[in-house]
Amino acid sequence: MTEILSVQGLETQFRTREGIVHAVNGVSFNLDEGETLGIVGESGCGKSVSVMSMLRLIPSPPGQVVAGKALYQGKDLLKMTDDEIRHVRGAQISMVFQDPMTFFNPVLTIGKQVSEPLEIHNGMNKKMAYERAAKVLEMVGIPKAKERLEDYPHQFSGGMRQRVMIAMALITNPQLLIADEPTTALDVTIQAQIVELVQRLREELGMAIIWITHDLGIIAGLAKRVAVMYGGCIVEEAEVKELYANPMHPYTRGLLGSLPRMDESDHRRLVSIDGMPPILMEKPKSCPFLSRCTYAVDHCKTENPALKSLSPNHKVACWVDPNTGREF
Amino acid sequence: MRNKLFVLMSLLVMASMLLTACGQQPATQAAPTAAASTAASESAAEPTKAPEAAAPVSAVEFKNPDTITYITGAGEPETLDPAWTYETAGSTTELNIYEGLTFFKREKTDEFIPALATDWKTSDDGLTWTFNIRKGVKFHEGGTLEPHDVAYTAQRAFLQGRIDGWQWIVYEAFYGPDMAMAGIKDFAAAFSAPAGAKEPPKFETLKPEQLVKVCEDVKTKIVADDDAGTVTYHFKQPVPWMLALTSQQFLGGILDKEWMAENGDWDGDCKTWTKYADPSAENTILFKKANGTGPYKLDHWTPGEEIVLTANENYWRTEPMWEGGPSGVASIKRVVIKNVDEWGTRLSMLQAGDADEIYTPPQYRKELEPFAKQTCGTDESSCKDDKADGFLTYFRKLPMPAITPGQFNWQMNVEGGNPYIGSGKLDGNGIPANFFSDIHIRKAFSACFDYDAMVKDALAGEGVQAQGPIPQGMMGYLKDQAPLNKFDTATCEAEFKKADLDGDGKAAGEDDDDIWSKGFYMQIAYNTGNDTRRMAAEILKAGIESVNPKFTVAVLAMPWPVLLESRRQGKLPIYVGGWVEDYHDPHNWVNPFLYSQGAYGRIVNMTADYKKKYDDIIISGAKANGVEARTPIYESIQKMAQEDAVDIWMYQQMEGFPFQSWIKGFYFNPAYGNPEYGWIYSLSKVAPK
Amino acid sequence: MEERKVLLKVDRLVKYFPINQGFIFKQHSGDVHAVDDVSFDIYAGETLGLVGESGCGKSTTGRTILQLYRPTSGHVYFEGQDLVKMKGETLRKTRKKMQMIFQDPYASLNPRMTVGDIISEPMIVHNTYKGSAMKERVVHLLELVGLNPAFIKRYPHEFSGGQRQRIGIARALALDPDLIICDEPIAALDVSVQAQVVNLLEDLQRDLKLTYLFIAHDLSMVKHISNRVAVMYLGIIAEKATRDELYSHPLHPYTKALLSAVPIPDPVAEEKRKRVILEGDVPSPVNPPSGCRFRTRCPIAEKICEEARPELREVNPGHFVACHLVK
Amino acid sequence: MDVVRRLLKNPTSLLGIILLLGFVFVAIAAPVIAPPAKSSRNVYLIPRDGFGNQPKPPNEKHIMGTTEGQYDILYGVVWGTRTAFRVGIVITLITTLIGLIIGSLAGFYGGWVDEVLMRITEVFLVFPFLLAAITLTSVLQTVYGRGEANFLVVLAKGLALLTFGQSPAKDLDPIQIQILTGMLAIIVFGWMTYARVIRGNILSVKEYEYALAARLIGASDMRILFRHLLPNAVFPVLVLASMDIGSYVLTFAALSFLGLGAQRGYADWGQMISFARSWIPSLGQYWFIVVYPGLAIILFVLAWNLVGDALRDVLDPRMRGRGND
Amino acid sequence: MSSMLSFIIRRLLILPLLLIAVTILIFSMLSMLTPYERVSLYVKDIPKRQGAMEGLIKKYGLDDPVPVQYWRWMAGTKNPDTGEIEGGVLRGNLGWSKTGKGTVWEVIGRRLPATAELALWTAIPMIGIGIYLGVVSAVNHNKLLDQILRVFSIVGWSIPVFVFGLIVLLFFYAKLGWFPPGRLSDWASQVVQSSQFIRYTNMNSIDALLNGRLDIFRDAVRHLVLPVITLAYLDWAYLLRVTRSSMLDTLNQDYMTTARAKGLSENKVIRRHALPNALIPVVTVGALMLIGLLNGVVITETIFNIPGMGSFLAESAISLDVISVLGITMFNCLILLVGNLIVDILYGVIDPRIRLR
Repeated sequence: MTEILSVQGLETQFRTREGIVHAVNGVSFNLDEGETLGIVGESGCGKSVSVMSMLRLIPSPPGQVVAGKALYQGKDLLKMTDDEIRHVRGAQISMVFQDPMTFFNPVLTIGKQVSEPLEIHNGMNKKMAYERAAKVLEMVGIPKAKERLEDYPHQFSGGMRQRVMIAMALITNPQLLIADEPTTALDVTIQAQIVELVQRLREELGMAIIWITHDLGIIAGLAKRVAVMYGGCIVEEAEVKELYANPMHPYTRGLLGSLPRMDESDHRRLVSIDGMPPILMEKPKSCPFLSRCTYAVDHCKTENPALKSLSPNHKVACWVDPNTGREF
Repeated sequence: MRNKLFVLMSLLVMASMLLTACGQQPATQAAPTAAASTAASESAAEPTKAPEAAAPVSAVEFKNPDTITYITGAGEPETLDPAWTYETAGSTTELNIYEGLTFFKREKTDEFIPALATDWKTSDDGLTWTFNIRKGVKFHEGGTLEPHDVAYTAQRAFLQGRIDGWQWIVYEAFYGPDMAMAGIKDFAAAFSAPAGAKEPPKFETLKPEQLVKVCEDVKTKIVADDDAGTVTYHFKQPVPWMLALTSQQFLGGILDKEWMAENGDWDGDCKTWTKYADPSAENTILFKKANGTGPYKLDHWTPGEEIVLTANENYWRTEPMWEGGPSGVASIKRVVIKNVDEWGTRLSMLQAGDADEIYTPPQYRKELEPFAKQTCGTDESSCKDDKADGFLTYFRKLPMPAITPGQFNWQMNVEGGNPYIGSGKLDGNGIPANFFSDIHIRKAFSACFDYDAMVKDALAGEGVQAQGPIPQGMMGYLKDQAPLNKFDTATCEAEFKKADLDGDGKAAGEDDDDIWSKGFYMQIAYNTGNDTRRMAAEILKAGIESVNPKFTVAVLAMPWPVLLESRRQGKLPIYVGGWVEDYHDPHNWVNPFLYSQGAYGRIVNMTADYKKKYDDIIISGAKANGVEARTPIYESIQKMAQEDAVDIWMYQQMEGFPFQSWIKGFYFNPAYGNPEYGWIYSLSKVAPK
Repeated sequence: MEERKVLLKVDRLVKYFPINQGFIFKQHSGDVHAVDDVSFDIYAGETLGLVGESGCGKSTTGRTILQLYRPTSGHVYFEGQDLVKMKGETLRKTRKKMQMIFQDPYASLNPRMTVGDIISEPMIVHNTYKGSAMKERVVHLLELVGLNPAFIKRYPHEFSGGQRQRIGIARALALDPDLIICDEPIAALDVSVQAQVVNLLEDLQRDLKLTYLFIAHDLSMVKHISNRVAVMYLGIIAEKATRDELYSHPLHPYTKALLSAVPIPDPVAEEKRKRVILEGDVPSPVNPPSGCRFRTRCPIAEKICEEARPELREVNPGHFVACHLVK
Repeated sequence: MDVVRRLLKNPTSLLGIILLLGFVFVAIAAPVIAPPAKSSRNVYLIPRDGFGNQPKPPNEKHIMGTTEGQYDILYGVVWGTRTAFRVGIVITLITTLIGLIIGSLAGFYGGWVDEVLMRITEVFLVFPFLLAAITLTSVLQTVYGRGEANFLVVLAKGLALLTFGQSPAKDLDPIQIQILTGMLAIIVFGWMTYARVIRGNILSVKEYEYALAARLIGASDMRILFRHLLPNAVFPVLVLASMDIGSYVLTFAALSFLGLGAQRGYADWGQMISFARSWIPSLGQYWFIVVYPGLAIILFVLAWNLVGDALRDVLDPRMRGRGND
Repeated sequence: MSSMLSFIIRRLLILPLLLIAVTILIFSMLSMLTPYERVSLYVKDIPKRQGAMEGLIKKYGLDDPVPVQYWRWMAGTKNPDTGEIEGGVLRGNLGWSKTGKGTVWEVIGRRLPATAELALWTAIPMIGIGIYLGVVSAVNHNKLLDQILRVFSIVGWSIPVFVFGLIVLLFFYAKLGWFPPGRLSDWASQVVQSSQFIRYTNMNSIDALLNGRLDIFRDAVRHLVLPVITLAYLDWAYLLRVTRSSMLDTLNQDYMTTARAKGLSENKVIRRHALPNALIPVVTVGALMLIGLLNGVVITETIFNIPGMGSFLAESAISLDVISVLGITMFNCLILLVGNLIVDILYGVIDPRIRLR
């Protein structure tokens, strides 16, 4: 499998009135063709900002990518001209967003919005683009797609809108689909519909997917690899089964432990992670999880651990082996 | 592209505005009569010259050679019906459209030339006047002038008699002072009252036959004889000012009876006159229409915008009115009269050459001095060269027969409270109701008014101190005598000390309970926007407060309705109000100011003894026949009014008219109402060399 | 089954929200059928989970029980007294025993009041504690919910979501209620914080003998915390049973689909699961489908489902289902 | 205070605050900067130097010159600052209060109360504001000019108490009445926006769960309204109102310009500018009659607008830098 | 669409009720005046004879109870001679305007074109410049250009109309002599009044174009420049602010990210995605401002001596001309209400969220 995306040492900051917020602090990951990577983390951990930074969609000001590379098929997205990156966005890398209502332009028809990438990237005329849009909409399961091209976003239900959003992302046959919490706003039954749809489309179209979510449940059934983010860093990255079976970072452990499982039969007390996620007003010098960590040692206070490989398919950023309680 | 479109559009608009800014309109644009074709307009619109930035004053452009444009500022007519009109804007306009039997001889107000009458005679007792009517005069709409038109005009005006109209003048003339009612309905009621009745019946209760009788009686007073070509008037008392009445709308303004009837006005039938009695301004057919015999026809009147007159091409006059006077068709073909309330705008229009004359209240007259090419008196013969680069012929210090006194209210109304007199008591926080019954108070006030300051500052020098009710140059004016009351704070103080308001027989100067030691508080109100009234009040206030710190006079701006109503109720302690004559005779001065039923006399509300004294002498003056008999009567009235300090005889106003220097032929006749456009017939417009 | 005390009895509760349209004077043109004939009991000391998707009426049910919305019909008996018939002062007094924890920890606290004010307000209103006793109790409550009493003078915006939710809980506890209606209390919280709050709720229930009506859409969490669970769909209760019964033997096709849709955080388990994917969306509550509300999405619907509305029947002891096709 | 700190950091609002402080200083120090004559009975009547019509350019005796009627411009500008503050702040206070009452009643009780109050608001709202104010001012001036005692006098006395601190026991000063009528007219036709905004805010705040929580703990209607709803609904209105202080001064000045506001010779900027109407063509020569009071009014309004504008930005969460993630 | 229709019908039905409420409000306002105060409108000078005021009060029925007067105004009066009913608002007759010297309808017919023309010409630069600069300002949010424009608009907003108008008049007319006050030069008004010139709309600039008279057009526009600048300057400052904040709002919306993620150029993002959304509230505000111009013209028309509705209303209000104030206010309200209705409908047309609800 060839690698299509390689993000190295990405750092992003936001200038706010209170000071500079270090939202992303040296995030690195890569992605092979057709692979699905899950990025998991709580709100504010920098998961969305990372991918948005990569595509240079961070509003600037106040946001700014201060370091790192994002090699897409060997070319650094961060160094491309505006024109070049525009031809990557939407054409080769597409995005699906969380809230299907607010991420659609309310005054433009679905047809226009869905077909727009074709007009821009493939130079298609309106008629052809609309035909293709109808086809793609049908593919994502919009009934009577052709008739609905002239409808406006608010005339669709939430689940349908998210399907339309996916259609809009896929209409140019991108190599990489970035899904930023695409099911968070949806009900469970609809969420299941969408997950199934994406799984189907992945098989049909073979694109790589980065799926950003806070829901460890969804990602378990979807991703091949999972990266866990905390405090602007990736704290653990592993093959999906490995991660769930053998979480090595105290945060990952806590997270999994805090989730009640429906397939459990006995009632257990949930593991709770005390405290709350940090707001990084400066670049972390210690481990960002320090204050909430039950395994912390002195080393954790002085140095932010880097991501290191425990095995070929398992990396963790921690000084302590939680199984033994001692430093690696 | 939407935003670009907006920008493009707005730029386009801006550009077109700038372009038009550079294009001066052609100086000699075709008149409407010149069948302006659309094709010609292109070339006509070419700019004749680029505009000069900050043009020097002398470069005022000569525009519209056939048109004279007046910018007035005192409001527009209420109607153009001469029978209704009782204000200068209307009557002045009508003077150019309609004619009477006689007309003022040039600048004279007491000498008359024939107009629609060829000659006239009066009986020895002065009660009967007979006029020979001119033949061959055509109305604007084509009718021919006949004696019955003249009689009809007077009868119609008499019977129209709207409330608060000028008709009281003719009621007085034909039926005596007791019948000088506010309107025809009151007149008819009084006329039909059975002898000895205390209260006249209500007009509504009058029977048709009684009403017919009123009309028929009026018809006996004004009699036309078409065959003889005469009209005869029968008066109850001598009317020495008869010719002034026939020269203005009062008994002038001759209408075409047939045309009027055709157009739906009264046809002269005594059975129907009440239908036309006391109409609203808009309910007479002459409201915005006109059909006279004068040198100008009404082209149109757009209320709020302009009145436009055009020359009457069939004007009857072929002989010069007087030596060197105008004749034939009017020299200026078109007259535009616009009302602009803003002085600044008016001045701008004058400077731009868009106006040929503008209304200039006294306080702004100095403003125009830098532009005066010539400064003149009452006519062009008195002109002197002024600024070489000026552009105005500036007629100044024209004595208007307009006197403004500060009228005391001798016996104030305190019913229901009177906010103007404070506590209404002699306690330092108010004045008693009979404050001004005390002659010393009146004299003190008269001495505390700085007449010179008033004339100099408020009127910008355009006035003189008034001597009494009778203005300069009028019969009764005491020639070579200075006004009795002068500004003198010492006199003022002395008079205040002489007063005895608590009636204990002790003069205030020696009395601890009286005005001098107690002080007083009062308010002088003026209607908002009336600058001269305000100024007079302020000057009076300054003078009075200067003699004693315990004296307080507050000057108040009041809405007109409040002022009017307070005045009607007799609550105002002092009312500053001017009088402009209806006709040029001293009776028209002493009557309003001093007669107990006069327009102002009612409010002065003198004590009974004074009332009787003045009423008697005023009636004797009106009844007397001939200048010799009347002069001494009026002179003594003038003297008494000063001695009694009935009012503060403040000032007599003067006029000033700035004409563009290309306007020629102006002379000043105060009887024209607004003399600057009262007789446009005599003016001409001459292009500067 | 042992005889337990019924603390709250909800009897055929109906809540319609009128839609008004019209020319000059607005006319009633339809209703949102938010809650349509809902009945259940809550026993003292237990937790009843009320679960369903958004718009199914579960929050409205909670609010209608507390008479925040007056029900269109039906009864709510709290300790045997009908709240629906109560008014004014009596209602105020009775409601003291029932409190609520809200979903949005940002909207449920008045931003212009300090923590101390917020927590003490119920006591002021009901005059239960005064002066220093009140102050002590506020401190006690803060400690109880795991907040530093030093925060008493701070404003809500100075706290994180989890902490704010604790403040909300402290306020609810201030009047010593017997019943707490938890209206999606953890939906807005981060995963790691959710566990904190759930643990706290469990601890409090144990220590204070509280009864919960736990409203949520998160089936895993409902399962975790509840003794019994009711599943709502479009204003009705589709199924009601004890927790274990419901999760291990769901009978209603909707419950089945719902349970199968919930992802499990275990890739191995996920691989093996078979999902029932429902078609389409939840219909509008303005014109709910005739007969069985679920029939439009039901994979096994038959003609009878269109014609008759299924009653909630007890198919197994303590297991109620509203479906014609469940035998 | 975070808000104040941010206002001080922003250069435009800093400028606004400095300007405002300057005006406050001038208003307080008015008796020192432009001492009134000892004998003057009303310090707001501008002293005059003669009665002449022609304005006189700045000179030693009159630093800013004299205007038509020889009123001292400096004195008018200085004491006019007090008038501006009084007029602006009092009108804003009262209109906001009326809006607050009507808006919160309508929003809180809903139903027919809301329906009735909002229809009334609508009726007032369809009047073109300035036209309505002109009409009412001329009516009121007439009514007050009469000097009769009626409920309007009570109203005006209340307003006089607020505006001039005049004891209600004293009779109304006819000179003040003209100010009060203008203010009354603006108030009568100025409250509707606040009522609507407050109502909207109350309606939205009502939906917040803390309002429900308050009902749940058994709080009374009044307690909910005053403790929970109003404090949260009123704040945006106050920001709105702070910006309106300036525009009320403008409206009042417009009335004065049309001859309906302050009486001639009263220390009021609008009234002073209205003198300029007569001198337009020679304004180049008499620039000082419009420049000084004109500048005063522009800067005054500008100051409020700058502060209000910045305040809105500071308080509007939308304008804050978007956070991370 | 049916809800839209019912909305419109509802508004149309409410309209007369509102109008009646408005007139009652004005009438009660004016009923604070005594008949003697009201009659002052008919007495420009001191009445010369006793009883004149009382006579006039009786003649015009000013001493009737207020409801009677109101009803007379609404329903008209019976002419005792002809037996016909004259006037009456309910019969479409707004009464006789003493100030305007014509029926109120005549006055409106006479005065409205000038105001409408002014409004028309004001709208173009106002909307164009205001919106354009607002967009520019928002796109450059917090940059220097934005700050400059912001200060400029705040300053603009702080300048009283009459000061601005006076200065403009001073500079462009008194000093430079470029643009005169009034509506037309005399020569042009002669042409306009002549029979060769067909007055389609009574708006001189438009009639001139329709008649193919460019010279007249030029003259009309010359007279419009100054009042238009005065009116527009104040409004564009406001519109700029509205556009800016609406645009900022839109630029902060999530769908802007969607558009960018699709690969749209920044230019297209703004034009295609931001503008149509941002302009929706602007259109409303702009339209309401146009209607509100009637308010703004009061002072502008007074300063520039334009015989329009504004100057007329100021005149009649100050002189307490009850009928004129009532009639014109009613007409204004009518325009305002219909205008609001149109704006609401417009809103529905341009915003699919409302149209297709």
